[in-house]
Amino acid sequence: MADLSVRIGALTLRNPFMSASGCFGYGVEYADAIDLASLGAVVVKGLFLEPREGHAPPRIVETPAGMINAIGLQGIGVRRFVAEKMPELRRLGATVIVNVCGTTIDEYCEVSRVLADTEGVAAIELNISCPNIKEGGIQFGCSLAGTHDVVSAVRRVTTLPLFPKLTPNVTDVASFARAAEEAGADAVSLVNTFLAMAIDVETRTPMLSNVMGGLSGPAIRPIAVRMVWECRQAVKLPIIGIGGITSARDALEFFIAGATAVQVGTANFVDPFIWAGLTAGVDAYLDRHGLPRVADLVGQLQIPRKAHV
Amino acid sequence: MADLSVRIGALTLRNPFMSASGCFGYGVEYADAIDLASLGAVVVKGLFLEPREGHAPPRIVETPAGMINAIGLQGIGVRRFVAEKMPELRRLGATVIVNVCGTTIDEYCEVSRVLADTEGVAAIELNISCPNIKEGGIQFGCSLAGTHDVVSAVRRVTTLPLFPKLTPNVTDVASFARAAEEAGADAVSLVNTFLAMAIDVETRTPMLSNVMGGLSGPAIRPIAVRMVWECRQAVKLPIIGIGGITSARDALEFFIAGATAVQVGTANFVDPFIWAGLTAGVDAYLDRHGLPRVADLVGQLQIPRKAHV
Amino acid sequence: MIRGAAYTVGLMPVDVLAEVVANTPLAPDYNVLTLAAPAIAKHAAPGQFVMIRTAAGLDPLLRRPFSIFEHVRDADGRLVGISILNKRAGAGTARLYAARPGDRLAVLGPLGRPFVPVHPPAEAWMVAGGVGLAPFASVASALADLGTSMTLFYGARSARDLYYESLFTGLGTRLVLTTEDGSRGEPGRVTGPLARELAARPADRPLTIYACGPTPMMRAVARLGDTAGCPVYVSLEPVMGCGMGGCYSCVVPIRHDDAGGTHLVRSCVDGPVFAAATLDWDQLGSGH
Amino acid sequence: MIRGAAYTVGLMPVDVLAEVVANTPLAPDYNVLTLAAPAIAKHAAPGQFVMIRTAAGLDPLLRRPFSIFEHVRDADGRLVGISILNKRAGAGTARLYAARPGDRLAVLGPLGRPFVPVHPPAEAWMVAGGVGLAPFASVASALADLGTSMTLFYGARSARDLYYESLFTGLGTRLVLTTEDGSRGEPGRVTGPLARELAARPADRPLTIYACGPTPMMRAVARLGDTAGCPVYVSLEPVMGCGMGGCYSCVVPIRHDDAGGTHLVRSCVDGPVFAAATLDWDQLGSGH
Ligand SMILES: Cc1cc2nc3c(=O)[nH]c(=O)nc-3n(C[C@H](O)[C@H](O)[C@H](O)COP(=O)(O)OP(=O)(O)OC[C@H]3O[C@@H](n4cnc5c(N)ncnc54)[C@H](O)[C@@H]3O)c2cc1C
Ligand SMILES: Cc1cc2nc3c(=O)[nH]c(=O)nc-3n(C[C@H](O)[C@H](O)[C@H](O)COP(=O)(O)OP(=O)(O)OC[C@H]3O[C@@H](n4cnc5c(N)ncnc54)[C@H](O)[C@@H]3O)c2cc1C
Ligand SMILES: Cc1cc2nc3c(=O)[nH]c(=O)nc-3n(C[C@H](O)[C@H](O)[C@H](O)COP(=O)(O)O)c2cc1C
Ligand SMILES: Cc1cc2nc3c(=O)[nH]c(=O)nc-3n(C[C@H](O)[C@H](O)[C@H](O)COP(=O)(O)O)c2cc1C
Ligand code: FES
Ligand code: FES
Repeated sequence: MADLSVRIGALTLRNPFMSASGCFGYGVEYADAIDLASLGAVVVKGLFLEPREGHAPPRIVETPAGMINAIGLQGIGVRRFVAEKMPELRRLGATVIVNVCGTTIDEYCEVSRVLADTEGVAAIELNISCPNIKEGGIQFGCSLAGTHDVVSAVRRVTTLPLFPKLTPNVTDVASFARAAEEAGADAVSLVNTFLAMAIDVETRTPMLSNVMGGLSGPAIRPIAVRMVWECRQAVKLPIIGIGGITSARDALEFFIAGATAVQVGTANFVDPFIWAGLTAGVDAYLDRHGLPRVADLVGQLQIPRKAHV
Repeated sequence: MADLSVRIGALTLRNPFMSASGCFGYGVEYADAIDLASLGAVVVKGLFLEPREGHAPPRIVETPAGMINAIGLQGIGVRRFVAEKMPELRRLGATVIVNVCGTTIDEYCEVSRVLADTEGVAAIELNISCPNIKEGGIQFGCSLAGTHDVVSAVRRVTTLPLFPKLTPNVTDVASFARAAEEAGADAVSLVNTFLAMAIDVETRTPMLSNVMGGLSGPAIRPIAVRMVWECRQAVKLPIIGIGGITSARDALEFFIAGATAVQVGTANFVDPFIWAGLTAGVDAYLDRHGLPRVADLVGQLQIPRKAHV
Repeated sequence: MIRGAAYTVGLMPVDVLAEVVANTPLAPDYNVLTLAAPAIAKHAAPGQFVMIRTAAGLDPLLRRPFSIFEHVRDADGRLVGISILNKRAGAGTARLYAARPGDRLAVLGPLGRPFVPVHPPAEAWMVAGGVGLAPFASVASALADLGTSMTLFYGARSARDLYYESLFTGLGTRLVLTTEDGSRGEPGRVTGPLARELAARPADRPLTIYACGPTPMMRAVARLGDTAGCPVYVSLEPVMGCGMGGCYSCVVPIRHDDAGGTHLVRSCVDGPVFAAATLDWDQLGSGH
Repeated sequence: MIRGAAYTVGLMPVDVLAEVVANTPLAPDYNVLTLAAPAIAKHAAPGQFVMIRTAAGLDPLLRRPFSIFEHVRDADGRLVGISILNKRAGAGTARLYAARPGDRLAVLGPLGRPFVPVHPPAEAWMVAGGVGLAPFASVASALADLGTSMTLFYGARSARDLYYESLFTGLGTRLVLTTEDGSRGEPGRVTGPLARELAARPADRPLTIYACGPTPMMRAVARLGDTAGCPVYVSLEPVMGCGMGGCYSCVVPIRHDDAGGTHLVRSCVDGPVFAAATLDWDQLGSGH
């Protein structure tokens, strides 16, 4: 049994597998089916200060090896989350990371302040990359100044580990990782979903009520792996790799590209019992390769000299 | 039988289906299997001024519902193309569009000049978006000024219809379509491939000799459709939609999103006889919907008012 | 292979790699798949559903939701699995139509809130449109166990789309059939005879109505039940990404106050069975 | 369903939705699939290949290349199809291992340049490593038709990985077997007896060598043939995206001058069979 624990800044996780935000409800939904404490961390659904109703259905549509969602961040607001969900998450021993949303910098700060005062919140993932809301979110994530401003503002209101979640819908994701690093982030999560769209050709209307949504799932994995590798070379920060992970092999790709930990989103919909297989698979790989710690793998991509044509 | 012909600037195509560059060799490879004159156009492999050897293998790797390629634009150079391939393409009655590459603006101009003097070249597709070469290409395609400069320089040396091919690896693809329009393009082709990467976890080396490559195939279609729709609202230019088309239904998505014509790349590898099914499928759709011309579909996406939750 | 068992408490779902025991075609569009899944059958309540992976690869990616049709027993009466009534609608259901005995499918369940069968002296009317028949085999069987008197109003396009009548009559169900083309039973929609019988029945006899079918049908049944003062329960079929409450794709509008405000709730965990009176039928999309 | 026929001239490939007629497992990793594809069988020359879709959906997406193993005939001797010798290597070949009679697979072919069988008095030696046996059933059959005397050097890991010996002996092939674990034939690699017999043979008898197997084996055979002054033809197995010359994924290095310069050519159209002497073996990757 290899050592699967990983450190992300001040935070030590028992293993590098987290649920991706928005793909695991508030965690409690899965508590009867799986042991939440067996996950590296439970990253809960994005939360604003106030409750939010989200978009009208249809909210998802399947695409080849992927899906597009436009949930629109339906949620109960941070205060109800703290009051109604945190007690059970604490009782279950889950390591809880909260995905924080905002339409203004003040809102990001206010939500983070509430969480900073809450027992059992292990870290904050700053959602500056949701493609599904008009105001805030991705507007910050698509501008270097916006990214810097949100991260440094929240940095001032909390000492909790801070993981800005980057959008892949940019020309140079590494520059955003650098902006996050300079603003005082403890790690970066990447990637959020790719802005995408599907059309019902019979009615000539969008498949989603919100017209556009975010593409996730195995389809995007090769792009996400590339972005992790690019950021690995640009920053010292730990990277939390996300995008289309369905198996231990997929997770290993991210570790080797430079991710210290990974999140699983869409694949959890297909297989809610995925977690045991991920840890077992990575453990077996480490044993087979004589590696004592998963942390030894991070960024270990070897670029061979081009010997053979 | 509906009217499948489409107009792109001064060019009229018998139908809106073209082979995508790099996915159909120089066209002649398929001449014995299918009637090249039955395609709207044959877009041939990217050509530089001089022959090019391309990257060492492995050059492709399959990914979920997609593939990554790093061919590196192996090619015979524009002069040998004109001498060796054009005569047969002319003889076969193909409508030939040449994908033009360059490492400098001068090279783009020089290749275009050679083609402008060649009988039977119907249009030039300017490849400013290939992720697989170090110099030129995507460097121009990722900068608004670069895009404008290449397009306007080539515009000055030829009256052939000019279709810059845009990269999807940018934050705001519509601004690049606008830059192309302002520089005098006759249409834009979009999208080229997404920069991506895959790792052999057993050896911890990249699956491609070139480390990174371009993701194509059905996996990317939802992003490509979104980009066509965004550009449709930003420019008046005809759009040539590309990305993951495998069926008439997929092509219809692009027409409805705003593409006047489409190109088929990866799907041609899976099904070299795809063309007859595409025209038959779109024709049947048009009949079923009582539409006399495929051109009537272009950009016909209806956005319903949000009546139902 | 059953996964999740180690973690399972109470009635939580399990994921079973179930063998296809039989595939019985009913029509060019309909079939019944029998799946060896005793662990699911054991805990499945009427109206619950399962999520099934239809492909070995990643396309189609997501599971598809299906009502649990029958509880399947072996010759000794032991529960050995479940069946589903499958209607071909797209890529996933086409694969299930073509499945062959010996194939293995990942089946996750049982999921969702069930229909709660009423006891005598209350009477139960079931209203099924097309593939909306699926949940009622187990509802009828539960009602039969309770000795509740029951009627099935069952409508389809035409005679050849009406299935499993003898299953229901065998359980003592009174059948009222309709077909749109009039080839069997009463011509027209199933809501025709339902409205007539509701108007004609003695007002003092307690009656509960259970409905499943196209949204417009369920909306009509909800209205009829409301007028007649009978509780109506419906099983909704929105698009579902996960079936476990994780994705918030499957929301339906619930009336949360008398001022007409609505609230979106997940039909995989708060449904798929809802009391019709709690739903905001004006806002509810007209289905897929 | 055959597509492309309308456009086909001469020996161009057709795309056939071929029924799986039989699936014969040989070992936990090897099977032979018999495919009803007379239109392909009719034009297939020894050493040509087909591209097969392994999934109904889009994952895996690309076709997989396979040598045409046997030409399959019915009781009346009519060509009815082809077979492939399949080794499980990943997702696609695993699906072909699990295919069942009645399944239908899209099969495109015949593709590529064939082995050209030599006439007597020249002698033919075939050298096969593992699944590299695949092209030689049809090569041997063509050689038998010409009356060419032939030997098959056939190496595998162990006795249970040696297949179809009687097919070859039935055609009059002399067999030289090797296994790495020594459980059958000579212990070690197939290049052992090949080197020995090459050294021992009369120099004036014309001999052509045909080889297929792992790249290191083919490289060794090429060197042995070169030393002995015999022409060697090899069938390469690089990754192929299209099989039609469209994608330039399948390139291998050809020596284009004596100064050691190389040139990359597509093995789907310029191969997969190459004269070993034209290949740049130093640059050629050590295979998958
Ligand atoms: C709780 C529940 C129980 C169900 N029980 C049954 C049943 O017993 N038998 C049965 O045949 N069907 C049942 N359905 C519907 C069934 O799940 C869909 O028909 C199926 O998911 C379509 O998948 P597909 O790949 O064949 O079609 P797709 O290619 O995905 O889509 C084809 C059509 O079906 C619609 N659709 C897609 N996904 C869903 C979905 N998840 N739910 C509803 N419509 C969808 C699409 O909008 C499209 O119009 C049930 C649905 C739910 C939510
Ligand atoms: C001309 C030709 C003829 C062939 N004939 C046969 C044959 O008769 N019988 C047989 O069993 N195999 C044959 N092969 C090899 C066979 O095509 C590959 O084993 C198969 O494509 C692997 O697919 P997969 O999905 O199972 O594996 P994947 O999951 O795609 O990959 C598994 C492993 O196989 C390698 N691989 C992937 N694709 C190819 C490819 N196209 N070619 C070679 N290696 C690949 C990968 O690098 C990896 O190591 C032939 C290959 C060629 C080019
Ligand atoms: C239904 C759905 C809801 C999501 N909601 C959120 C969210 O609330 N906050 C967030 O940061 N990301 C959200 N995401 C993005 C995921 O966390 C993840 O970044 C993305 O799905 C890519 O990972 P995957 O391919 O493993 O799904 C959501 C994704 C999906 C599919
Ligand atoms: C193997 C391969 C080679 C390609 N070569 C070129 C090229 O030479 N020039 C170019 O502009 N695009 C090239 N492309 C990109 C395609 O033309 C197309 O834009 C892309 O593949 C997306 O379409 P698809 O999903 O239908 O394949 C290539 C793509 C592939 C897969
Ligand atoms: S289907 Fe995912 S929350 Fe209901
Ligand atoms: S496999 Fe595509 S060119 Fe050879």
